[in-house]
Amino acid sequence: MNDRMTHLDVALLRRDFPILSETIRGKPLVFLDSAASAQKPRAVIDAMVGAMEHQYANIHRGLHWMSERTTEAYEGTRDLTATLLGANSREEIVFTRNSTEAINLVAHSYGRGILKPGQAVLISEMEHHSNIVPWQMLRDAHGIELRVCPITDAGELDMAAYEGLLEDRKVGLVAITHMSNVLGTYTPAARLCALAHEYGAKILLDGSQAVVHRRVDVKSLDADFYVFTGHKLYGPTGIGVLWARAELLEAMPPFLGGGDMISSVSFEHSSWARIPHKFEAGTPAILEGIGLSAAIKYVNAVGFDAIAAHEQALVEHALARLSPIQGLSIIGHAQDRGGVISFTMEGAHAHDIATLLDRAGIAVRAGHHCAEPLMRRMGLDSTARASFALYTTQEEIDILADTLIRVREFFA
Amino acid sequence: MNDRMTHLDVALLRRDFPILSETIRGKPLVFLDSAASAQKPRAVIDAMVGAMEHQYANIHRGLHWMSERTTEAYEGTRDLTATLLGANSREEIVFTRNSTEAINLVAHSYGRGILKPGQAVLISEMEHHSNIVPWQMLRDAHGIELRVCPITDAGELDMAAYEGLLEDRKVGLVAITHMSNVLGTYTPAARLCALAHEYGAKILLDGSQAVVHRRVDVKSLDADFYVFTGHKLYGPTGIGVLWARAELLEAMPPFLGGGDMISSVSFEHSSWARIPHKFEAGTPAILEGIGLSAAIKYVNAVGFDAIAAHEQALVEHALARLSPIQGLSIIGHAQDRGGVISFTMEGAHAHDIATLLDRAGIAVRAGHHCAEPLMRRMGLDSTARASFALYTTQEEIDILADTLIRVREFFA
Amino acid sequence: MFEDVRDLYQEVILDRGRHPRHAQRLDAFDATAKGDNPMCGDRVQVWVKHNDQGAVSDVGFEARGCAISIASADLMAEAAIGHTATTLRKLSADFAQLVTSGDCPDCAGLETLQPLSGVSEFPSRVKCATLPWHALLSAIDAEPGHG
Amino acid sequence: MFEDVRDLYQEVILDRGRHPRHAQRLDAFDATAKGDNPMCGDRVQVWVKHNDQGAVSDVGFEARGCAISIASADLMAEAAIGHTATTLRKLSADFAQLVTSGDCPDCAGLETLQPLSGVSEFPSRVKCATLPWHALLSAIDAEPGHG
Ligand SMILES: Cc1ncc(COP(=O)(O)O)c(C=O)c1O
Ligand SMILES: Cc1ncc(COP(=O)(O)O)c(C=O)c1O
Repeated sequence: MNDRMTHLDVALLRRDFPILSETIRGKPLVFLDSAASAQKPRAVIDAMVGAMEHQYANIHRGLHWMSERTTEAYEGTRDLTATLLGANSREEIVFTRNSTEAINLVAHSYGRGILKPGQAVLISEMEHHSNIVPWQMLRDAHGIELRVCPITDAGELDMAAYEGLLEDRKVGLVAITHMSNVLGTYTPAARLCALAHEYGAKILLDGSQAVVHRRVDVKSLDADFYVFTGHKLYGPTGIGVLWARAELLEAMPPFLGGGDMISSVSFEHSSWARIPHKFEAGTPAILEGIGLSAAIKYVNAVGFDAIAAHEQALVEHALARLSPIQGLSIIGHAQDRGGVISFTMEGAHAHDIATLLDRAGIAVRAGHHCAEPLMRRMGLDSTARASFALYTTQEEIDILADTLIRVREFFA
Repeated sequence: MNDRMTHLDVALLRRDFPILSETIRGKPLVFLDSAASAQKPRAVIDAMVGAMEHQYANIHRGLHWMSERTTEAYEGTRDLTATLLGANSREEIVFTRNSTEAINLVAHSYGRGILKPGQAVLISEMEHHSNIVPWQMLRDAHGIELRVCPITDAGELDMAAYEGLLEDRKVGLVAITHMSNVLGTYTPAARLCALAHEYGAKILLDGSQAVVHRRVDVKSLDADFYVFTGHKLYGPTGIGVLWARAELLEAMPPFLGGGDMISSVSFEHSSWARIPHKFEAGTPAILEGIGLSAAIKYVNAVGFDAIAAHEQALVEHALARLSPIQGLSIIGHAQDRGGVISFTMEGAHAHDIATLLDRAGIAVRAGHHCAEPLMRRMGLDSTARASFALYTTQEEIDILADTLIRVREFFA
Repeated sequence: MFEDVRDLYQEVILDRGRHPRHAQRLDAFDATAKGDNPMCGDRVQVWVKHNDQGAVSDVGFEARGCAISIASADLMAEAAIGHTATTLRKLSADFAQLVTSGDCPDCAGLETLQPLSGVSEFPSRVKCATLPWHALLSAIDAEPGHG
Repeated sequence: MFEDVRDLYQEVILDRGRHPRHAQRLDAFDATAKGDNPMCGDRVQVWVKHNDQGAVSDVGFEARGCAISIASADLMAEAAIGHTATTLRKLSADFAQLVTSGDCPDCAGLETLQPLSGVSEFPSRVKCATLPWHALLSAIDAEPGHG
């Protein structure tokens, strides 16, 4: 398989994911909850098992064979991640626990270390809590103003408002999602970056969802910070990524203190290691880094063009199948969207929908999806959400649609 | 196997650790670097693989089968950890990435949220950087005084000095290791806690090493905070533990913001979830939690009495075999010590020792062991360190001793 | 198709979920409290009125949530009437046992709440059923003289 | 027993590691700089003196570290003499290639440093050998007129 392929042999790919042959109460698992966390291919499982069975020790300071090899494997992930995102160098990749910690790192270190009280951070109405709460905490601790860019009823950023909010040049940092985990909306990231820079702001893109579905290139986007989380990219939990321009990382004070992030320690004074190590305190998620390597190699081998085309086809099919269902409303109608569809149903609360679908072996999320302000904006408490991955099939969407018709009848 | 057993069938246990049958350049692996990170038993590997192959989804907010089961498995780890440490309740267990993050959490949240400028934090001369640097950062950011309890030449805490440093009641928090990762010293933790409380201070014990070798009971120690790291306890990387008294956790402000740690979010204001979730932002290390469960069950099944007795015997054997080697000096002679032995050799730098041992298949650490101030205190730049686990054999120590004699000859 | 969820969604639940009888604020009340399930976004507010003997004389609620939580709030509003704080605490504990384990053999006064016993098979939905009861107890506990 | 590490620990390395000839501060010097490997704790300080033509006329160092790093510093001190900043930069790059890959086919002037080529088989030790060179270049770059 390679990047030029635009048609996926999904049946074949599904064999790479052992969990997909599970049954739920006798029914084949229809897993439509990959936006919450994706399933893991055999390659990821094998990489982690291989390390634990054959080649493992703590890294960085070890002079013995196991430690050297494990260090190579772990640091190899940094190279792969740098290439995945189109970063300038491996030093620009900082490993964190997840997207949430990556954003908190920026909020603490760039927020308290570089932004000045009186400056503003600009987020949007469709952010995940992970890209809201750290900025609220920064606001409350450090006197930063929090601005919120509104969205349209279709679920797209209001670009005129965006520019308006930047105009007084008080915004020091924009932090906006690259793809909404509720509406599926892809934001116009390159345009957001260009405008932010025009008004003197830096910009962080939350790529937790976006990086899974399309090739991301931070250089051509011209972003300043980009974050994602391993477990949504078919990798293990426990590892996330912060990419930032080297000069920003250089200027930022460290976040967590401890082993591995220092150059020297005395009780009076400690000096910091070079980037990226300055930001990686303590024993890192070594096995998870090794798993993430395998995940990145896997998606590279499948090819992002093919993944994007496949998921686009799924979204179109899903919209075509779900829209006609009586009483069902699709939430969000962005022009540019990825493999996530939220919906509500008249007379049936999202939790009740999820429970009924579960009885049919179908896994969807229901609730506020860690985006309460977005729910309020859309006048809702909750939605049901089906989300797609490279292993999702059109048949699974058909099963969802057929079952939703029954759900509707059940609650009618 | 059960707790009452005090003799380990090590040969049998070794079969549980696949990596132990590896060879390094044709020589059987002699892994004496477990204090840096322990190897993983089959049970841990299988638990993680089992989750990835059969039962995985994101947790907490999912209403479907996979999510419910995964939540149960992950939250089960909290119960097991609470029991392992003798905590009052599962709510007292907060999962972090590692010990380092756990200490940083306390330094940020308790340090900035509860301690007042002018108060002091008391650490010791034999701390790991992870239990120094976070307090320095707190000192510099928040006007906290940093006090350092000296140690004796034998590598034990100077208890008179300890009490003296508490006497003016300015110390709000003591943060001291429960077992030194360099000297092997077990500190008199119960006494440290009693004295700290007598002078009105809270106390954090860094159990990163201690928890591996003996049964720890935070209630009988009467500690306030206890931290450890999964990867040293035969578990995966990417997960660590903070235990704290519930009332302390209740009083502390959150550390990282994001999904899962909130009760409700609006742009104006967010309110926090109950403990422990208030401190767990974003998707946690789910697979690693599941792996840690298996590790805890494994050490429970082997039994801490047996583990402690076995390691005690190893330490005695190692001291008997290493001490007579000409030019070799053992660093640290505490009365009460665990399975870690540091040494230097006349005419051979620790790095050179490690490289030569590695050629013989023997893995030891060499360097400052993330304890530069301790190195300075002992008048050294570095040591070589052999550390033991439940799978370590007397024969391995004999191989180490015999090889060290050759190393000595090589550099003589 | 959904035969196996009939335990959960019994007719009375579906009916009460759709058409609750007590889903309104009380104009005159002695206590009120909110309940909140952060993990799923369910919210409920409960209003309570007492008679002179200190027994509950009326309960109203406003809720957003699923069929289970609305039906549970509605059935609770009826079940609570005539009871004192002490009895309600016991009733609430019994109810929690019913929806967790599916059964509460030595319990009295749970007849009208029985339809919710099916929740026990759906661990993640138990909180939907108990949330209104938490709010009710908070209201009662917060009220001076009824602690 | 350790036959296979003789590539790394050649006689000259062991000898220079034990008895370095240039392990002292210079009383008179034009530049000095420190080098530091945080991961392993190696440290070195290098002092440099120039002649009137801008070529290095003397080098001294103080180091704490392993045999490799001491020997490398000591051999460097000799190899540097007579060279200008430009040549030293080239020499340092060639040396880095030698100890990383084991070979530097098109390089001149590395003869006396050749004994360190065995380091290439020990990836985690490469930094021990290159640390003194980093310090030397820092010293030279920091010196006014020799940037
Ligand atoms: C005593 C002690 N404290 C803290 C740590 C830090 O553990 P981690 O790197 O897993 O955070 C270690 C291990 O390196 C240790 O030995
Ligand atoms: C858009 C978005 N941002 C941030 C996150 C947080 O990711 P994590 O929980 O892995 O930190 C998520 C996923 O939950 C997300 O969808």
